[in-house]
Amino acid sequence: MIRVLFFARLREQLDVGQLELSPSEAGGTVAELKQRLVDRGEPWASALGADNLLCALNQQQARGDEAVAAGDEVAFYPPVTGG
Amino acid sequence: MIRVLFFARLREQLDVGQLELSPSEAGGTVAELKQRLVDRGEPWASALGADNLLCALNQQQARGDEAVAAGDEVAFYPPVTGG
Amino acid sequence: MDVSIQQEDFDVGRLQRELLGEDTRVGGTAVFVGCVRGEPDAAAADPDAVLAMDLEHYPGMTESSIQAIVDEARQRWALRSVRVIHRIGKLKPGDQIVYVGVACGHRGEAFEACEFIMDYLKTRAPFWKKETTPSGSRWVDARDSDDAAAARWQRTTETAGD
Amino acid sequence: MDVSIQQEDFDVGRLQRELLGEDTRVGGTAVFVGCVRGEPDAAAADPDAVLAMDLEHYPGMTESSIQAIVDEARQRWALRSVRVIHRIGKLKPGDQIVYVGVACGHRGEAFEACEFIMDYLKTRAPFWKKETTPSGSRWVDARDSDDAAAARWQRTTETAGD
Repeated sequence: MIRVLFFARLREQLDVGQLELSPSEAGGTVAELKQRLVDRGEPWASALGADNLLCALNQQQARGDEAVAAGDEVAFYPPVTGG
Repeated sequence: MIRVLFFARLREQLDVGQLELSPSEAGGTVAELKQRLVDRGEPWASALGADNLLCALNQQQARGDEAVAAGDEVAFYPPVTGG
Repeated sequence: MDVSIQQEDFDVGRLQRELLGEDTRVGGTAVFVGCVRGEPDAAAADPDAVLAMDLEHYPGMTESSIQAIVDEARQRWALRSVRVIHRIGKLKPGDQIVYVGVACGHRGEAFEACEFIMDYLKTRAPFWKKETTPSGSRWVDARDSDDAAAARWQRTTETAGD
Repeated sequence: MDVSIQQEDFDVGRLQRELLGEDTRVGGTAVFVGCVRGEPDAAAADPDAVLAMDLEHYPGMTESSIQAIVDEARQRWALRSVRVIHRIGKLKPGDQIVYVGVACGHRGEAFEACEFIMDYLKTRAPFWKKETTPSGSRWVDARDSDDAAAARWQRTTETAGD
């Protein structure tokens, strides 16, 4: 399975902090995984449609074209505001 | 009287930390006061001849052309090395 | 251990002693401490006053992303010692949030490395602040000025060419 | 009181609490601590090793010159609090010499003001260091790099035009 995490405002908009997808549900890349979620309709489409959203693959910031496989961890989150 | 102070390497070279001059002994300006001391010969001439020497009048850094009067404090010292 | 993520407050005096250690090659330390700004007593007057703050983070990635920033700083400057602490959870105005301390042979590199780590931490480490105000709670928006601060270091690399 | 000249060591933890005070408009503090570099155990091996340091100063002018630097920093940046401590007398490798701490609303101005005060203190405040080594004692020479560091702030004023 692939673990998908959501943080901060995005987590609240989706009302979900994490979910698990099979590789076939996830599609082949980080960007495809995101599109599959958008295709679920609201609130996914709006929340994941924010153009400043960031993503990470296995806790490294990702661009989107990275391949996703079983055992991977994918995260989506708004711009960071620590420090 | 005018109080004249010497610090650090300069104080050691002259073997004197401070002296008092009458206004007539001091000359009219900081630069003239320095020249009067240089005119005493060694070790004054060599020690006060160092071209990176700094001076202060009444605890404010001075250029040399400032007038000196009774009650003033004049100081000569090498470049500073604190911090 | 360079990086800690914790709920507890930190003691700047103890951290200073750890930063110096017994290393007599240290010529100086530069330390930044970030604090929660707000007006704890202004609640009634100002509906936007920050009464409290909650810091969410991405466990695991937080530590590794800050460690990567520290490693990059170690490559750019001769750091003799470095420590980063970031708090999470519920904080109130006046509380310390973040500590970045570096010890170097000379002051210029200490200042640069400390500011570099803070600038990159602000834009790369996965933390999110949520403020509580009299009119409700709200997520803090990222600031363009933080992106600009981090971008400075990129330009430095390009123009210096080393 | 912004400036202290003293023989005693200082406690960075206590100074941090004083710097923050109860001021919840402080977003961050930048603190520089300078230390005596040297090799206390290398005496036999290295005739140039620094075993001890003696700091001479110009009483009265030291305080007023540092206060003038602090006043200039207060004009350039919105400092909410500032503290400078410089030690004098006999010190040994590893000892703290100087503390410069500033508290500001935002981190950029805290870093700048702290570095500005250190750079100016290095070139304007009347202190002189004398090192003791196995081969004797010697006055430390002023460094051109310190003049260059202080000159940066002059250029900033000229080009910014404010």
